[in-house]
Order: sequence, then structure tokens, then C-alpha cells
Amino acid sequence: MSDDPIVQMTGIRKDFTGVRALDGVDFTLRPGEIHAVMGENGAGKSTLIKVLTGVHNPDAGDILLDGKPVRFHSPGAAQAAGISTVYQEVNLTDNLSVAENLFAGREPRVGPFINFRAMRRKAKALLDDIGIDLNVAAPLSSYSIAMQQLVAIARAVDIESKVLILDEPTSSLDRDEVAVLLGVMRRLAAKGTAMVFISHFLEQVYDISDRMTVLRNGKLVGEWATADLPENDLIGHMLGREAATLEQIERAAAAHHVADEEPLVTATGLGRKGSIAPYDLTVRRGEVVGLAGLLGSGRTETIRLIAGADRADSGSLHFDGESTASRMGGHNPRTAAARGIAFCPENRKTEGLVGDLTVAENMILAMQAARGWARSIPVARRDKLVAEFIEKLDIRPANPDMPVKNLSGGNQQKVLLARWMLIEPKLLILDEPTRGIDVGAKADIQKLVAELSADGMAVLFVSAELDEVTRLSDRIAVLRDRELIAVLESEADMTTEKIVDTIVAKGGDR
Amino acid sequence: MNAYAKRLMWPVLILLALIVVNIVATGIDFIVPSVNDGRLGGAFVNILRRSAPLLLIALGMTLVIATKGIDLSVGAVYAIGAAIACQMIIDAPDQSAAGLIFTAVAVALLVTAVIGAWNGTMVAYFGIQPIVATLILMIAGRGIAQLITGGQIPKVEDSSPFTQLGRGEILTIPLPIWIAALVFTAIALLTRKTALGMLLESVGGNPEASRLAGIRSKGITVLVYLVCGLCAGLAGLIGAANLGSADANNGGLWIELDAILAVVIGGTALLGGRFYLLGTTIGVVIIGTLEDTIINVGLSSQWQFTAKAIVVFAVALLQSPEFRGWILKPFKPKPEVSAPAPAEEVPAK
Amino acid sequence: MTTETLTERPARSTLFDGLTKYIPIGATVVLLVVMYLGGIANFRNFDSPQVLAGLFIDYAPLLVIAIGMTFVILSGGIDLSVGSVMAFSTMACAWLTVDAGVSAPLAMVLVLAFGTVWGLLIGAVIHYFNVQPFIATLVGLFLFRGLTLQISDTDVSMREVDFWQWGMTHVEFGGKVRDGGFWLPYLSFIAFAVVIIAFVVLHYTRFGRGVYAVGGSEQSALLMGLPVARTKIGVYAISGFCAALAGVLAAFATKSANPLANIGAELDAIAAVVIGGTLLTGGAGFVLGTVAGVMVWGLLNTLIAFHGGLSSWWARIVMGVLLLAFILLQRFLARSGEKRRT
Amino acid sequence: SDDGGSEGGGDDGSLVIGFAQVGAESAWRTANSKSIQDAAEAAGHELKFNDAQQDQEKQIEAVRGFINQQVDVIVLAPVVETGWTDVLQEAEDAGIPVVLADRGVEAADEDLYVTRLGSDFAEEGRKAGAWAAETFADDADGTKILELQGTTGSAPANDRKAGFFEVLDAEGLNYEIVDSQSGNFTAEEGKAVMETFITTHGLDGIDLLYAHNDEMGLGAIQAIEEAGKVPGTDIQIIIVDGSTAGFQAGVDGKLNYIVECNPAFGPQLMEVLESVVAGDEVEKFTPVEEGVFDATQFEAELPNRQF
Ligand SMILES: Nc1ncnc2c1ncn2[C@@H]1O[C@H](COP(=O)(O)OP(=O)(O)OP(=O)(O)O)[C@@H](O)[C@H]1O
Ligand SMILES: Nc1ncnc2c1ncn2[C@@H]1O[C@H](COP(=O)(O)OP(=O)(O)OP(=O)(O)O)[C@@H](O)[C@H]1O
Ligand SMILES: [Mg+2]
Ligand SMILES: [Mg+2]
Repeated sequence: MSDDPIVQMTGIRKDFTGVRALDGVDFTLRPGEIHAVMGENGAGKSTLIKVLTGVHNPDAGDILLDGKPVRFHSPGAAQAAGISTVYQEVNLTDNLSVAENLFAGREPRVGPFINFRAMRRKAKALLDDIGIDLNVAAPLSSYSIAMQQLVAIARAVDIESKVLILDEPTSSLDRDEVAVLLGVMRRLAAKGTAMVFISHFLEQVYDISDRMTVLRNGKLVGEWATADLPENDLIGHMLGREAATLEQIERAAAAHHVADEEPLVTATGLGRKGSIAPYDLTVRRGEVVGLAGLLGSGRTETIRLIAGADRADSGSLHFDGESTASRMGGHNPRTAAARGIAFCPENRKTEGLVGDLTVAENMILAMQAARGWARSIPVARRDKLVAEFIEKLDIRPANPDMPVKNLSGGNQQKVLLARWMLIEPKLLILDEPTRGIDVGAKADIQKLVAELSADGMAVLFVSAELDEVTRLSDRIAVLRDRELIAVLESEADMTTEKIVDTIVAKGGDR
Repeated sequence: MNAYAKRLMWPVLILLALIVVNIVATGIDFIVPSVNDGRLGGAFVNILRRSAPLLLIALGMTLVIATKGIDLSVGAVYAIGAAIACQMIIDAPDQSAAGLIFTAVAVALLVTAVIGAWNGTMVAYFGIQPIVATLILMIAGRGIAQLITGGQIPKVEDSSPFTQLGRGEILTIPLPIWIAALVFTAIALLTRKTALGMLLESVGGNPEASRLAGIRSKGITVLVYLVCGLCAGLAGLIGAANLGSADANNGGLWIELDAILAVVIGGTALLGGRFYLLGTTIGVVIIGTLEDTIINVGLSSQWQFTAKAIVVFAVALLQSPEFRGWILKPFKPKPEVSAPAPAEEVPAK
Repeated sequence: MTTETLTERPARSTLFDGLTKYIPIGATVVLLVVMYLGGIANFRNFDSPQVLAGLFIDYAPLLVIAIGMTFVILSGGIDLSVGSVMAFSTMACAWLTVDAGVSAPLAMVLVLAFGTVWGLLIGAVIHYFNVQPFIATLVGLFLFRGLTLQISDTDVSMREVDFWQWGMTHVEFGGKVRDGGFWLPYLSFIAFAVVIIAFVVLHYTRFGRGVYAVGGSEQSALLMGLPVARTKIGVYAISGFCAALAGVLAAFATKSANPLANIGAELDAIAAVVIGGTLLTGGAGFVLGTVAGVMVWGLLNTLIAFHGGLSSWWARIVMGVLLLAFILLQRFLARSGEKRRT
Repeated sequence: SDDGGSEGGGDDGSLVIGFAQVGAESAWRTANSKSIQDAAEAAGHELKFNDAQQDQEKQIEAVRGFINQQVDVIVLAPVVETGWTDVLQEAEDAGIPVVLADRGVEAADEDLYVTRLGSDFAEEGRKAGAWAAETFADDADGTKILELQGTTGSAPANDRKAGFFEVLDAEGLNYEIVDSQSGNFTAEEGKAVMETFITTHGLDGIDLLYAHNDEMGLGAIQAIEEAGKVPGTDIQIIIVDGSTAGFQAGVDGKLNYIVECNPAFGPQLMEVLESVVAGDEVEKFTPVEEGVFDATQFEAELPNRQF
């Protein structure tokens, strides 16, 4: 490993209106190393990447590539100079096919014309290589976020470059995909590619990275060799406080008073053709039901029916003793909210937030919708509620009048959570609520879920992290192949392996 | 509020510039109101009075645009509103009967509201793109108006009180200005004192997220188009009353473009989301003043289009931060920045 | 578990996924055929091949601007200046060749270059200064109408310049019209050439796919490293060129320039593009859809003309109703197509 | 009337007529369309009517449509003068005679149509000019004129302006054009422009308002009244067209001179068409009968108005 840095950034400063996202940050990347950039939500990690790759212009500081000063004016220029990047939110064009996304801008050509056949063949080979099997001619929009994320990674990996940057590539991936990805990264590192890796999964970071740079509030905290920085110290550096204060979420077995209660939600034979096979599921007050399954197993579809986001075409749904007549369209997001069902969708950018509205407006949206347009929430009450939740969920910056699109991913997720907690729902449905959230915030959210359920709220939640599911759930519904195959009671000895076994075993049955 | 003021700064400056040009060309009388026959007049007041129909339409258009829509049919709806009222009045034996005038106005407004709701239904429930949905009525609407008038231009007697809608005054202020001010206030209250404004911006900003948040986005969309149709109908009534006649073919011709222009000059983006009623109003006055400016500085009719293009281009560019940055680059020192939030300020958990 | 079974296969066949995007254009084509057959059943001489050929004579300029508009709309923009640019181009042709004595081929090249440069300019303003396309091009709509009127406020004939005779030279197919044949002028072939080139560029070049990518999500296209600036400015340049070319075609078609020509042509073009299945939000649509859209637009007019019994206002109302029926049907077909998919 | 069993249109002497009308942009035009439609029906002919909405391309398309339909005769009211050569040639090749109505086409295409029936806009302008020159001949300090033009670039606007000033110059009238703007032939804009004229120039000393059509003139009259002046007295007014409303204003003393532009030439047109199809010799230009009216004649003429 040569010691001449391939990328060197010094004194980087970046200001957005009202926020200093980066303040004198230095960053050094050496050939063949995997370098993790760590920090809380909003610490400035993504901004650092964007400054490096020409998305943002730094307000101060220098960037050297191979010892020569550079200043890219667009990601295209950075890519041409040998830096390929997977940005945080999946940034592909989902109206185009998978193959086109993989090769956009570098399609195989015959003369000036694109050779679609060659492109599809290469795309197929490329995806096979990282172990996914998609119809490469289908539009990208027909695949889930996770699939799209894999496609984005495949694209970046295939642009054989000196530097590969992955900004939270694993946020919606399952452990197996993660394993494949890490394998690919090791292979590239061996070939001398330098990599920047950003992730909130400390496990993965420790598994793969050689060095770490830690940011906090836009400032550099320091750079360490991974081996020299114990996990607790890392968390301390990231959060700026002692790691000891981060209590682990106990599955406070508390064996909540759930067992004897009437079910709050009873789905009988609920299903939707082509998306999820009819299933039975009950959730009781104060109970947390987790959904586990592989990517595309239909977890999202399952909960969307209960949330009223999609219309079921078979079965029935009873909520709080009342039939929701789901097939007749009597069950939709509005009536669901009125009944006390809150739904945080998995794609916060397209389905969750209204980017141009402020943090405060996004928070009160559901509450306002429930009251109808004529009865505006009084300003004083609104300000009080918003301030309360900003503090409770530690949303940063704590500015209720900021457009929500300017918040970091993790903070956006919290805004979305706040929106639904405001209506004090009886059932809270969370689809991947901790995706892209830092350790601290994740602990906060998990704690919140535990507290809410202890207070008697029913929670249905989906997470790609089986650990999280096992830790939080009272019962676990396991899906495979768009079918609910088992509901496991979460005993004290519940492990992720048991879930995986269930999936594999049932799969083998067929 | 600050951002709001900033939005309005450039349109206001352009408007002031236009007013100054007019004052230089025709003297201070341009801006000073005079009283004629107990009615406020003078060049600028006349501009305001004549802008009333455009303002009404532009206000409705602002709401539609906030939902990421657009309404091309307003010009045709204007003609329909005017045609219905005038035709009903001239068909009656006594054109001055108060009951008749009231019914004619009510019927015209009702029909235009229904037309607006129809547009909204096409957009919200049939999922047709707004430009296309409203294009249909843009094409057919003038035909309907002509059908109502039989291709003629019905002329209401000057003595009919109906004409007061366009020519009358209350407390010396011309009635059209009152009506426009009233509608402005009503819409401002409706959107800002209730939650309608925020819900509109939400539907315009992200329809799917709004639906999942439980907002009745379809109902809101229909309502907004309905209001827009109603505004266009009211504008048609004022226009017809001012002239005492309804020209199905030319009444409000291309007013949709001017209305959209006014909305955008006022700072509302065509991509939906945030809307600015006050900005729209300033945009309307700019357009109204511009037309007079051309005459006042002695340019020929051929210049109407060119001058409009130049002013619109100036507003569009001045509103663009990128343009301002580019043009000011040579003069600008290092950008000043707000103080960074010190890391210590973060509350410990 | 091996890596092969990492993710689950979708439950349904994905064959249809690739076909969904063809539903709108398929619906358009089916309805086009229905309209044509309806015309034949109801009107004498409607079956003459010249009726169809006539669409490509009278609508050649509209076809060309609609093709340019397709690029712009696919990229997520809109171009309202095309009608005025077209009128200005025709007027400029007349002015250059009749008054300024420039040789006609040179005048044509100048006009085409002007259209392209205007497009580049307005594209740059839209991209670099972030001015909304609707407004930037609305400026063009007013500006060029004004400039056209300033060149001449009456119509100008350019019949004395031989060059302009070329465009309407007839090419006969299958004999005379009364013997069941039809004819097309050279200018129709120019329009066909534009269609073919546009088709190839849009569907088979990197630039063309970039247009779709930018229309799908400009932000993503930028982050994928695509040349967004070049693409966005490029589509307006193409549209400007097409508008200028349409102006030249109009010069060929009438050998005269009229300062009030093509008012509202931009709306006709947008309507044709949208009827052809292209989404105004960008990222989805086809060149051939636009061709079908222009044909629908033309055929609706032809049907009304053949009927001939409608007063001015009924003609407008019927046009609106036909358009409505068409759009609702298209919507219905597309929806049921989507349903079948799931 | 869909399939038109009009194949042998000539059998009973009834014709299939294709009529490419300019549009329906004014009451005058609507009256014109109605006159022709009524006359065709009265004469037992089948009229294929097409409204081009003031767009030449649409009109050319309509004429091609008539050729494809193989009508017996085509009536064209051209929206502009130039650009008709090819399509008129196509009609000739198809053996269909073309008659122009209302407006004309450029002289070079004279061989391609049989005859033109219509008004002469320049002549209308000259008529207006003649009256003005006579009325203000003794105006020592120069005649101050305001002009409300029709749609910028349209033939009636250009010709009515040109004819008017041609005569004023020829008669050597000492005049000054205080302002001249387009009111787009509509009352709405006529009124708005007049209001601006009034605030900019005042009305004192202005002698004459020349409006290119009724609607603009009537709009201007309102503006003058609202400014507290007496139209027709404080300022003399000439309008072109002569609709019922225009004459009514004349009777009320609000304007001083009307140059008629007669839309009701349907019956006259039918006669011309019949003789054209019959192969009779017809003159190249058949003028529509049109008069001029001054204050003494308004009252008597009012009942004769048809639109
Ligand atoms: N376009 C923008 N306009 C204004 N502020 C912005 C913008 N983009 C980012 N910020 C702000 O900059 C800060 C850093 O954001 P950044 O996205 O870099 O955080 P991050 O470390 O990547 O966080 P996460 O882990 O949540 O992705 C945040 O406070 C964010 O609100
Ligand atoms: N392997 C795959 N092949 C094809 N399509 C897939 C695959 N995985 C997911 N999809 C598509 O992605 C969409 C979303 O999948 P879905 O949300 O049901 O999965 P999920 O279990 O919720 O997974 P996630 O962990 O992404 O939430 C579905 O429409 C499905 O068709
Ligand atoms: Mg980030
Ligand atoms: Mg999911």
C-alpha cells in the first residue's frame, strides 16, 4: 500500500443558507484502503462526498487528486477523473430500464448507435456477478428500493475507477446482500481501488474498513486506524458524549399485558392479487409485531393493505372491533388515520415528506388532514407541539421553519415519525423506520417504539435488520415469496438464525 | 416572512421602474388619482380597474398552479360567463330589473363554477394531465360561448344596472377594484386562515405523500379548479359589464397566458408547492402597467409583444439567484456566512 | 443459501413490464384506426389515399415542431416559443430573399442556424440561471411575434424567388388522385426525414437516452455523471432548429410569410405530443407516438371538414368533445392495461 | 348531410359548395357566414362550411379537403393575400372552380380563381378619408386625429389605414396623427386603448377619432363618455362596418360617419356561383354594394341593418 494519498482534502468549508455543513474538514484517502467516514445524522458526511465529487462547490479549502489540485464542476467530471460514487438516496432514473441505468452515459455502441443487445447482455453478467437476478429490460421502477440500491452499486463498481465512494449503500440491504457487497469491496481493494464507505452499521464498518474519519457537526473530530479505535470510543467521538449513556434496548420482556387483550387488528384472508397472497394477522394493543423476510418478500405490501395505502381485493380487516370494509375502498389512508392507524412508508423522499414544506408543516400534516382544511391548528398550539417533538426526537437543526428537504436523511426520518406520533395513533405502522439512521438516533427510535408499545400502542414494523426485529418484536411474522408463512412468538431465546431457518425451511418445502 | 419579502422584491422593483418610466413620459399625473363624476380615475387607477379581471383569473390560477396544475380554459370560461349574463339580460323584457340581473349573475357564476369543477374532476379523478384536461375546454369553451350568443355580440342597454359591475363605484373607488380586492381578501383568508393553503402546497409538492398523510387531495384539487373557474366567470362578468357586451370570440383572448405570467412573475413556481397571492397581484399590475407604458412612451403597436418579452425576461432573470450571482461575480467580495453552530451546543442526551 | 437465492423472484411474469410503456401509444394507434374507418364509413371520398397523404402535406410543419417539442417534453421541459419562432423564420426567409437579396439557400441556412442558436441560448438560460422553461420560452413567444411584426406587418410574397418553388414539387404515387393514387410534395419528405432522424437519435444514441434520464430525474442524471447541461441545452436547440425548419417548410408551402401565422401552434404541438402518449412530466414517450398524435389532430380536423355542416361554434365544440372522447378512451385503455399487468 | 348523395350534384341544378371561411372573429364575420349559409339553403345547394379560426394553414387544409371531397365549386375568403398559388393550382388541376369572397389574393394569382366578390378595404379607408378631408377642410390649426387600428398586420387594418391617409394626403388636409394604436378589432381593447389615449393626451383639441371597426369604436365611445365628454360632439368619430349597434350609436348622436362594410352578400354570391358553374362569363371582380352614411341618414337606415 503506497502512502501517497490519492485524494487529499484540506480545510473544506461548505455553507448552506443558515447552516455550516462542513467547517475546516481534512480528509485523506490512500490507494487500496477502505476508509470509513463516520458521524451522526447531519454530521456532514454526504456533504463531504458531494463537495469532493463536484455536486457542491466548497466555499473554502483545497482538493488534491493524485497530488494535483482539482475542482470538479459536476459529478460527470469527477467520474471522468476516476471517482465513481453511489450517493445516499438512490439516484437512478427509474423510468429507464435496469440495463440502461447500469450503463447510462457509457452504453456499448456500434458507431454512434447504442447496441442494446450487448448492453442487456453485459447488464445481466454484471448483476449475476453480484448475485442478483433481474429482468434487465424492465423499468427500474418495478423494483424495490433495495434492488435499486444494488443496481446503483453495480453501476458504480462497474465503472472501474481509482476511487469508489459508497454513501450508505447498505441501508436497505439484507445481511446476505451486505455480505456480497463487502466481498466485492474486498476484491476491489485488493486490486488497489481506494474506497470511501459510509454506513451507520458499526458492525459492517469494523468488518471492512481500514481507517476511519469521524465528523461531528461539520467539524473534523479525527482520523484513526480502525483497529486502534474501539467501538465505544468511536460512538463517543461521533456523538460527543460518553458511550456509556447509550443504554441498550432491553427487550424488557415485561411480557406486556398483551396476551389477554382482544386483538386491535384482525386481518383475515387479506390479500391483493399479484402483490401479496391472502394472509391472516392479528396485532394486539401494546404489542410489537415485526415483519421479517427477504427483499421483495412482500413485507411492504402486507402492511400497506392494513394501512389503507393499497386496496385489498380479498379478505377482511377488522380494526378496533369495527370492520373497515377494505374492499369497497372504505379503507384508505384518510379513513385509516381517522381510525388511529399511522403509516410511515419506506421511501420517505417520494412517499413520506413534502420536500418544499417546512419541518413544522410536515410534522402537522397528518394531524391537519384529520381535522380537515377548515379547522386550522392554532399557531401557538402548533409551535408548541412542533417544538416538543423536535426536542423529544432530537431533530437537528432544531429549526421548525427549514424546508424539510434540506435536512439530513436521518433527521427527515424523525420528522416523519413525529408527524404520526402527533396524531396519537392506536396502531403505528413503520416500514424501515431506521433506514439510514445513526446509532444514536436508531437507539432513540427503538427506545421510542418500546415506550409507545408499553403505553399500549400497537406497532407493526418492518426492518431489513433481523437483529432489530428480534430485539423489538413480541411476535414476528415471516414472509417468503409474497406469502406470510409463519408467525413466531418472540421468546427470550429468539435469534435471527431461527428466522432465517424458517424462511429456508418453508422454502424447501415446496 | 423574510424569504417572502425577498421573493417580492424584484417584481416590486420592476413595477416601480415601470411607474417611473411612465411618470417621466407623461408627468406625475400618471400616478396621482383624479376624480371624475364622483369616480376615482387617472392613469394608474384606470390600470388597476382594468386589471381587475386579470387579477381575479390570476388568483384562481395561483391556487391551481400551487397544486402543480394549470388551467388553460380560463379565457374560454371568461367568455362563457360574459355570454350567459349578457344573453340572459338582453333576452329579458326589462333589462334593468334587479331580480333579472341577480339571476343572470348567479347563473353565470354557477355555470362557470361547474365548468371549473369539471376540469378538476378530469384532473383528480380521471388522472388526466392538467394541460390536456383544460385544453379541451379551451377549444370547446369559446364554441359554447358563441353557441349561447348565437355568434352575435349581445349588447346590454347602458341603463341596465348590470353595467355598474364594471363601471360603477362605491365611495369613489371603482367597483371592479372593490370586487378584486374582496376576492383577494377572501382567497387570502381562505388559504391562510384555514389550513387550505398548506394542504394545497402539500398536494402540489408531493401528491402521493399527501395521500398517505390522509389529505383529501382529490377533493382539494376539484375545489381549486372550481374556484379558478368561478374567478374566471366573475372576471368575465366584470369585463362584460364594463363594455356592456359579451364578445364570445375575443373576450379574454389569451388571458390565460397573461394570468400564468402574472403568477410566475409573482414568484410561484409552475412545479407546484409554495404560492404567493401578493406576488401574483404585483405581477398583474406589472402586466397592466406595461401595456400602458408602451402607449405612453410613444411606441407603435408592433412593440407590444417585444416590450412585454423584454420586461418578462428582465423579471425572470432578476428573480434567478444564479443570474444575480453570475452578473455580480466581478463585484462581489467573499460571501459572508452565518456563524457555525459550535459542536458543544448540542444537547446531551 | 447461495447467492442465487438472495432475493426472491417476483411472483408475476415481468414480460409485461417492458410492454406497459407502449400502452398509451398503442391506444392512440388503435383509436386512430377507428377514427379513420369511421370517416370512411360516413363520408364520400374519405377513402381516397390522398386524404391520408394530405395530413402529411398540411401538417408537415406541425409534425416537425411537435418532434422538437417531444425532445423538450421528454426532458421535462416545455417550449412555448415554437409558434412564434416558426412565424419569424418564415418571415426572415421572405425578408432575406426578397428585400435583402440574400440567396435563398443561404437564407435557409441562416434561418436554421438562427433557430438553433436561439434554442441554445434559451436552453442555457433555463439551465444555468434556473429560469422556468415555461417562462423563458414564453419570452420567446412574445419576442419573436414582436420581431416578426417589426419586419413586416403585412404578408409578404416570395414567389418570385425560384428556390421556394422546390418544396411543393409533387411526387405521384400510384397515378393521379382520381385514379386512386396520391401525391406528396418534397416538403413532406423533409418532415419524414426529421421523424426518422429524431427516432434514431432519441432511441439509439447516448444523447437520446440522456434526454429520457434527465426527464426521469434531473438530479439523478446529474449524480449519475450524465452531461445534464449539454442534454438540456441540446433539447432546446433541437426544438429551436425544428421550429425554424418548420418555418422554412411553411415558406415552401405557401411561398409567402404572414406575421400572424401560427398563433397558438405551440399548443397544437403540445396537444399532439401528449395525445401521442408522451408524459408532460418528462421521461416517458416516443417519437412515433408524436407522429400518431399529429395524425389524430389532423384527422379530427379532417373529419370536421368533411362533415362540413357545422357552424363555427359547433365545430369547436365537436372538436373539444372528440378530443375529450379520445383522451378518456386512451386513459381507459391505458388503465385497463395496467390492471391486467397486476 | 353526412354522406351527401351529391355525387351528381348537377342533376337538379343543386351544387355542392365548399366554403372556406376566415373564422368567427367578429359579429360582421358571423353575419357573413350566416348570410351565405342561409342563401345556400334557400337556393337548395349543399354547403360544406369550414371555419379556419383565422389561420391560413387551416384554410389551405380546408381547400385541400374540398378538393378531396370533389365539391362542385369552392368559395374562399382568404385570411391573407399571399400564399395561395399551390392550392389554387391544385383546385384548377382537379377541375374545381374557385370564387373568392370578401378579401382578395395577390394579383399574380389572378388566373387561378374565377372571380372575387367582396369589399375593398382600401376603398373603405378612402371613403372615410374623403369625409374627413371635407369635414375638416376649414380647420385652420390642423386636424388632430386619433386612430384605433384593427389587429396589427391584418389586411383590413392595413388597408383601411392606408386608404384613409392616402386621401387625406391627396386632399392636402393639414392634419396630425396624435396617436395610433391597435385595438385588435375588439370593444375591450378599443375601450382600454381609448382610456389610455385620454389620460395621455386629453381630449381637448382632438378633432377626430377613426376606428377601423364598430366594436372598437363603440368601446371608445364608452371611454369618452366615462371621461365626461360627449362623443360625436366634443370629438368627431368615424367607424367602419355599420352594425345595428353602430347605427344605434349614430342615431343617439354619438358618432358622425359610418362607412359600410356589407356582410350580407350571400344571395349575390349564390348567383355568381351558379353562373360560374354554368360556365358563363363573369367579371373578375364583383363589388358588394356598400354605402356611406352620415348623421342625416342614420335614422332611416337603422331598420335595414342585418347584423
Ligand atoms: N441542500 C442543502 N441545503 C441546506 N442545508 C443542507 C443541504 N444539504 C445538506 N444540508 C445540511 O447540511 C448538514 C449536513 O448534511 P449531510 O447530508 O452531509 O449529513 P450526513 O452526515 O450525510 O447525515 P446522514 O447520516 O443523515 O446522511 C445537515 O445539517 C443538513 O441539514
Ligand atoms: N427480486 C426481485 N425481483 C423482481 N422484483 C422484485 C424483487 N424484489 C422486489 N421486487 C419488486 O419490488 C417491489 C417492492 O417489493 P416489496 O416492497 O414487496 O418487498 P419488501 O419485502 O417490502 O422488501 P423491502 O425490504 O424492500 O421493503 C415489488 O413491487 C416487487 O415486485
Ligand atoms: Mg448522508
Ligand atoms: Mg419494503
